[in-house]
Amino acid sequence: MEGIGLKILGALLTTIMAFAVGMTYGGITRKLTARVQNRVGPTIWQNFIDLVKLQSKKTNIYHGVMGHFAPMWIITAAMTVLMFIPVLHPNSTWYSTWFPNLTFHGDLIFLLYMMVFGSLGMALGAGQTGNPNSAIGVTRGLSQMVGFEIPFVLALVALMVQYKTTSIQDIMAIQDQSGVWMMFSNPFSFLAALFASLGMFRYSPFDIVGAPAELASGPVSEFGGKYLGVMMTGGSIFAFIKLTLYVDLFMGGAYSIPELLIKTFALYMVPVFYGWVSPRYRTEQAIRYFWGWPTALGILGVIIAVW
Amino acid sequence: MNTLALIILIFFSGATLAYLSSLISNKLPGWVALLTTMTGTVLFYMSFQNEQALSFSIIGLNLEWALDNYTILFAHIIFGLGILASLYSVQYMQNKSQQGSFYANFLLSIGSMFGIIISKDFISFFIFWEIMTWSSFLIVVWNGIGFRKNGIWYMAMSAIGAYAMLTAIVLINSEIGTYSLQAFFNAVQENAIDNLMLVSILLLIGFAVKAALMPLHIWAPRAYSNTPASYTSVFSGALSKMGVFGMGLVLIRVFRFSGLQDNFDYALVSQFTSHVLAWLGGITAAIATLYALVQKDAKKLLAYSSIAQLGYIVIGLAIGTKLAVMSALFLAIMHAVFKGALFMAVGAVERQVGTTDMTKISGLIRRMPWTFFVTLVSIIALAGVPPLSGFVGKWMLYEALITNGNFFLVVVVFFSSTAAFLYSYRILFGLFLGQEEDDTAHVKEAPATMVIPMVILALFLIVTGTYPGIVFEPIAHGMEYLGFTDVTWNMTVLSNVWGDSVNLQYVSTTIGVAFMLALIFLTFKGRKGTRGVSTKDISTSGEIPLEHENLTFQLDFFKPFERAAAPLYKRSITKIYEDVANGLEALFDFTRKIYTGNGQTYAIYVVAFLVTLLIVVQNML
Amino acid sequence: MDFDFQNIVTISVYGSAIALILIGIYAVLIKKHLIKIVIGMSLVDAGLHLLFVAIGYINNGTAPIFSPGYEDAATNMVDPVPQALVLTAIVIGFAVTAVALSLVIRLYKHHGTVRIDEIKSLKW
Amino acid sequence: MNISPVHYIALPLLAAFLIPLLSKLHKELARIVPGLVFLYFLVISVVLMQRLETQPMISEVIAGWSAPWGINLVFTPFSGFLVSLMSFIGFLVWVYSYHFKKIDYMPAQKYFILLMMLVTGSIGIVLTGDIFNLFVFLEIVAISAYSLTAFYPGRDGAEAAFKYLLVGSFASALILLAIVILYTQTGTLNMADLAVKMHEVPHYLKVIIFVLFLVGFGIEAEMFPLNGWAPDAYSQAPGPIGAVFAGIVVKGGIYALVRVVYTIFDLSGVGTILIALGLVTMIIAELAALRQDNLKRMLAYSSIGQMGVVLIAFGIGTDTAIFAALFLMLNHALIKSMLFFSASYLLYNSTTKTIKELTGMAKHLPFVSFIFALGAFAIVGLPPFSGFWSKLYFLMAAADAQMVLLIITVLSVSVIEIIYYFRVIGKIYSKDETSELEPKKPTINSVLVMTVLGALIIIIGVYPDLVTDWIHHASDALVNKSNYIQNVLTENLPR
Amino acid sequence: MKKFFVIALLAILGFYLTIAFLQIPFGQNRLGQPQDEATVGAYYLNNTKEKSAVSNVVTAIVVNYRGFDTLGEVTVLFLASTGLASILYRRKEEEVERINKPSSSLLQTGSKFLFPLVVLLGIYVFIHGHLTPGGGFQGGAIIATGFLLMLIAYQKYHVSHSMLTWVESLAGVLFVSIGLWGLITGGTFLENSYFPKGVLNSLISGGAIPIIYIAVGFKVAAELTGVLDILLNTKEEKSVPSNQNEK
Repeated sequence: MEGIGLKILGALLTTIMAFAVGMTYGGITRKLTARVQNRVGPTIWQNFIDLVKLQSKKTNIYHGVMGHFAPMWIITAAMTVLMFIPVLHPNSTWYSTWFPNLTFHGDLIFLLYMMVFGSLGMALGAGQTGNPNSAIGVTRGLSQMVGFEIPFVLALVALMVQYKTTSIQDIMAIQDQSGVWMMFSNPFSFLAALFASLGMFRYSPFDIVGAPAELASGPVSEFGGKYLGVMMTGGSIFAFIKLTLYVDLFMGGAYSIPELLIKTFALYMVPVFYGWVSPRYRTEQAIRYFWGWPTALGILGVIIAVW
Repeated sequence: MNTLALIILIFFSGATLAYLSSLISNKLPGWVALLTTMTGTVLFYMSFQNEQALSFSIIGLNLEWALDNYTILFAHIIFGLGILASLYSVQYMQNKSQQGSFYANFLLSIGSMFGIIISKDFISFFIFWEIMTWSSFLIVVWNGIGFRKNGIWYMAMSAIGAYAMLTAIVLINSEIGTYSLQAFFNAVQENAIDNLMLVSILLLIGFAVKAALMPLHIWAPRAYSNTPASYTSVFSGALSKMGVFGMGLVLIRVFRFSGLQDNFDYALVSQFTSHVLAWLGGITAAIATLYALVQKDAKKLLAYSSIAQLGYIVIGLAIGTKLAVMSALFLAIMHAVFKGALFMAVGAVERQVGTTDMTKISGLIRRMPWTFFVTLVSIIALAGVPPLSGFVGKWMLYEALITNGNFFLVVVVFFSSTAAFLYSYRILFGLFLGQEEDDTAHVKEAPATMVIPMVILALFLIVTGTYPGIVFEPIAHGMEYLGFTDVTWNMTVLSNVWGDSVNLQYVSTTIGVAFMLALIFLTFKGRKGTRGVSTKDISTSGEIPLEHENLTFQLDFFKPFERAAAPLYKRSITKIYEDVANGLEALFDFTRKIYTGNGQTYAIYVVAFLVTLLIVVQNML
Repeated sequence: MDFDFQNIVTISVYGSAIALILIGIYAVLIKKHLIKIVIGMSLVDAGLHLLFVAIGYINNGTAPIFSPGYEDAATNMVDPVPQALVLTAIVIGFAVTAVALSLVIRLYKHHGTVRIDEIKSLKW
Repeated sequence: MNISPVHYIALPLLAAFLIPLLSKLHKELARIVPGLVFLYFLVISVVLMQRLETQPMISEVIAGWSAPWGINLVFTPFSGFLVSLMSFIGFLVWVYSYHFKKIDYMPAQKYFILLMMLVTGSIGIVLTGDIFNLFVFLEIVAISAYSLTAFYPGRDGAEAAFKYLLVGSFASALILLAIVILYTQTGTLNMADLAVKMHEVPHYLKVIIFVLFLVGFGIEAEMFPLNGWAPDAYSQAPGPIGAVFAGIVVKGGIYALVRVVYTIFDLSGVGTILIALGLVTMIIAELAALRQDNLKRMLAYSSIGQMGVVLIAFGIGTDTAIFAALFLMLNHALIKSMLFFSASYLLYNSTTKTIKELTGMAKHLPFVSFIFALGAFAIVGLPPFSGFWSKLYFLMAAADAQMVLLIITVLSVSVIEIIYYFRVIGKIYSKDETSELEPKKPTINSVLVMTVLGALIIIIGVYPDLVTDWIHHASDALVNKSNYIQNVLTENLPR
Repeated sequence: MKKFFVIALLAILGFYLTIAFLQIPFGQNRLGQPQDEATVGAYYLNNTKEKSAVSNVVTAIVVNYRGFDTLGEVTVLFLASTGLASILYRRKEEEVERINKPSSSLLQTGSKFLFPLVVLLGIYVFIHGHLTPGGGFQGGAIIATGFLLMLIAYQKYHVSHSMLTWVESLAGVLFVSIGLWGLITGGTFLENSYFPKGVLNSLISGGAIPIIYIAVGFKVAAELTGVLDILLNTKEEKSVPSNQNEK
């Protein structure tokens, strides 16, 4: 294999960038949220500080095999998905130089399933702790996933049908050729996906899983030190992955890192904004929410795409 | 002697021997069964490359047995699962009574399954089909518990299916004058069968019952969950595939390659039937998944999950494109493997703990690590998450559906496989995670003869996750028998008609590398001072849990989801069936009232009948 | 059909036999008393036997016996077959009646009643 | 003396008349002599069936008067088939009943005489070539059947017997009436001769005669709605007699019906009537059996249902259909008698004879339960037991006749059949038994009988060719009416 | 309601029966001339005299032409008495009292006087069965009436069952044996040709026919008597609505 060293270097760089962007976005959100709520709030870099602290701490508690594997599982999934997702547009110079990844060897459906892989690990780790709240959280998270998956899949189906491909690069390339982003050529599907993203990011009103406002118990309190640190890292990378995926699919991808950052940030603000103005849903409300208008939009999107 | 006949003979005489040996000792039948299965399997694998055929006649009906590639594909499932299950069974059944009848029926059903697939005529096909049905029925009711609830439904539904099939068979015979399958296919090619659609639909009903397609599935959860686990793995893994086997023949061989596609009516009806069937498969998958995730009993959960998985397979066959059929057959094999492993794992738990009720068990992971490992691997495969082989099948199915234009069906499938995560987690958590029960503290790992078969299956899942080509090869040959030409496959790369592909080798490598990195990092970083804690040692932020209270969350596991999806749960299909059955029974029972018990009334019937006949027949004859 | 003498005889002979049968059937179907039912059966039999004998009759015929003096009367004899058959039928009728009566006795012993509508322990 | 069909009748009669005397000699003889007679039946059957290989049929005249002047016995492959079957079942029933001496309240001597005459009468029905003689044999059957039904001294036996008698007397009256009318029109009583002279009979009279015969024999053949007696009689008669009813007596009724339909009458459209009646019979009976809680009544209804199927098969009337009908009759005789044999052991200690009381019987009576289950499997037509082939051939016949709806109906009813039979098996094999009763263990002779039947059912199931030739000959003989007539009427024996 | 229904049914049935029989004018000769032998009846009339040497054609039919029927008929009677005995079976030890009241001495004496005459008449009737009207059945029935007379008149009168058994068995065996004789000697069952025919209209004529008819006469007499005796000897029990068979 030619230039394997360069590829490995690129992969590392990608990971680091994804991690950094995810962490920063998280910090920004915390700051903004605080400001909206009329608090001072932590600094934007608070997440980095937390991570450093966690990694330097002694890890006190070992919850058994699954507790050990869970963080690994998440980070593995995150890195794998990252390898298979085109961070930048394939036609861009940046891409060919620095992000020569494995995109050509995987497609959209593979990515979808690979993303679940991480959640499964998390769920298992949480399960082994024996904390009842973790299991409750997991069931909520899974239930919610069934909720938002429907509009999301409808949107993706519309996409795949419209472009007659399941490869992400091809989707990006076709958008590029036609010059019309998916979000304009099929706004209904985009809207459906956008609604789904609300659930995917688990901000209020869909922060059912963690229930951070009142529950101070569960996986977060059970895991500590290196475990929590790795989980945080994985989570950040996943946030970046999701945003990138949306950008790739609906906004024609990005030619350069700044473009990527702008697009992702814009997208990211949607759930964040939505969360500021909404109280939390109950699980069944959340599920019904997703099975309501978003699904209808998704169906409309598919119909338009087929037409 | 012909090998095929010999294998059948070995299994059937093994069954007799197993029963007879139980008269000597209750322990013997297990070994007899193992020996029989081994002999049969070895014999099969020694000779299946050769052309094999046998034909003879009974009361003037010609029976033909032969091996072909499609048959060999299913024979792999039967013998693979059969031998592992019988190995597993020896220890699993150790302390149970009446092993003789169990093993006799066990061997009978395996033998008859082989008989089904080698049958090249409808008569022996049907005979073996029925032997398979009743032998499996006898195992379902073997422990004598819940006979009425479990057994009767199974038998009744099977009978409906079998009789639909029988009707079709005799109709075919009356049209073409022979029972030969080949003659039937030829007649289909030549458009020589008038009511082909009726026949096909009847046949499909027959197969659909065994494949537990909604709405003919209601027997399955009860039958699966009531069966000893060593057989359930065969039951769900191999026996239900007989329905798939038959559906493949009808849907592909008859519908796709009938040579009648030019006939507009025929094409319309066959297309329509295929579509209906595909949608039925989708609905089956979705509804069964929904039911699976509210189950408390692990076996029942797996039973519903089996139904759902069979739904995917039916979709694949009904869609009928090259990729779809390949995915269906692949899923069929994989389902046999992972569901076999899962039932075995749950059986191991049942044997060691004594129950499969998930609300009564939790935290077994430390006691039964191997079982957990097998369950985990199988569940990942079942959920279709890469890098295990379940993903391969799912991927092909999605691609097949999308490229074929079944957009909404794909959403249904997506929905059900997402919902499948819920029950996947449910079973992992319910049995192995959470706080440990005090009374399961003494539980030990299942004996080696039970663990080894499970682990073999799990390893198979892992290997085929990266190298599905191992399985593609027999599938491709099988598909050629079904009529597809030019079936291509690759050892590690999946691709669809649009040219999109997934390279599983890269996937596995990436995952492996990432996993190793994380493993090294987490395992070797700061191990000092880390202590293992019991599952009861949890952070509860101020609330102090009682020392010996098990806090594991088990009841109403997915209550929020149930509430959200309430309309879907409102009317259980089983309930509808039971209501209809009871109503019909009450109605039928009315006929008994004709026999009033008064002899005079009977005499009046005689006279009235006489007079009626005099009046009616006078005009008829 | 003309109402000549022949027809009137025909109608009255057959009619009475048939009437006997119908009356018997009526008794079997309507009467509740077991003995009456048995009588009804016998009436049916009687009617049938009457019919049987009647069909063999030939106007002005003699008995089918070659008694001294009638050795050559074969041409004018009534049909002997129905007579032979009716003999058999009568005996069989007797046997059935006997069994029926014994059953009635048993029924009365065990049920304490001879009303057929009260003997319904076997039904449905 | 040469073995000839009349031995079937003469010897049992001799034995029956002798038994009262012989039993004065030694009590055991009353049981043993009928057994010897049944054994001799088997010998005659074998010899005569052998002889049929060289000649189409054996027509034996009685009293030296050849047909139509005298009575003759006709041993065609068809009647030979039925007679052999009846002899076989009769012999098994005798073996099964052999231990009945131990039951003190049973007048064993009379039981065996009645049993022997029941079988002989049925054989007579099948063998005779004379319509009035058939009526006489029918009465022999009827009288023995009434007596046997009321054999147990309980009150219900008498009730069942009285109902049977009430309906049965209608049967004899109607048949007699039919014979009267027939005689006035043709002046003959020989069935072959009747068939020849049938064209002389005006059509409307033909129909009336036919209807009278149909109803009359229909009562014996358990046709709906003439079968009210059957469940009562089956359930109240001693266990083995249930087997005789199902295995032998009904077959006699069916034979008579078929003989009338196929040989004497040449009416077109009869098939439709038989199919309709058979269908109604089958449906009503099987539905009535569905929730029946008395086991023997259930078996009786099932038996009626099977007879309905046989009627349908005869109604279809093609070669395959008749083959199927005969095969069905064979299977029904074997299987249903086995079911009755095992059921009477299962019910031995039960007071109410209900299915409920069978709970957990398998533990006490494993062999009998196994036999019952085997019988149930076979009777619902599961392969590889003998019931499957007959069902298959029946369906083939229906399919060849393009009667798809009929097939669907029959099979739907079969599902019901499966449900109620398997319910019983479920009860027997269910684990939650509470009864502490010590049931009577089957005696060695009954075990032997059940084993033989069970083995036969499996053997025929696996290798049906064992009997199919036989049945083929039988159905050919039934279909070939002219052959029958010719053979009967041209048999010239010295007068 | 039921009554009207039944009457309606019977009316229809009567209609059909009437139209069936109206075609058969009463008293008309449907035999054809005996010489034509178109019907069995005619054949019998034509041939009996020569071939059987029996003057009563009915007897010839009953005993010879259709002797097989008669054998069956005798069997039916035999079965009826056997069946009756089994239906009304009681253990030996149960002594029964007949319930009929003692008759007046007039009746008793009259019966005693009539009994031998009645029996004699019966015997006459069946011995001359082949010559005159009557025969075994009729004679047997007459004898049985004699016994009935005695049974009614005398409360304590008992017929010896052992005796009846002997008579009916031996008579039956005789009948079948005569039948079998034909078979053994190479002819047919019940064949009459192995016995000397005798002269028409003499007592010893008709070959085996009178022998059979006498046997039948005895048998019928014994059986009818047995039936009557069993029926009369039924013990009157205070009928208890028994619930022995109910749970």
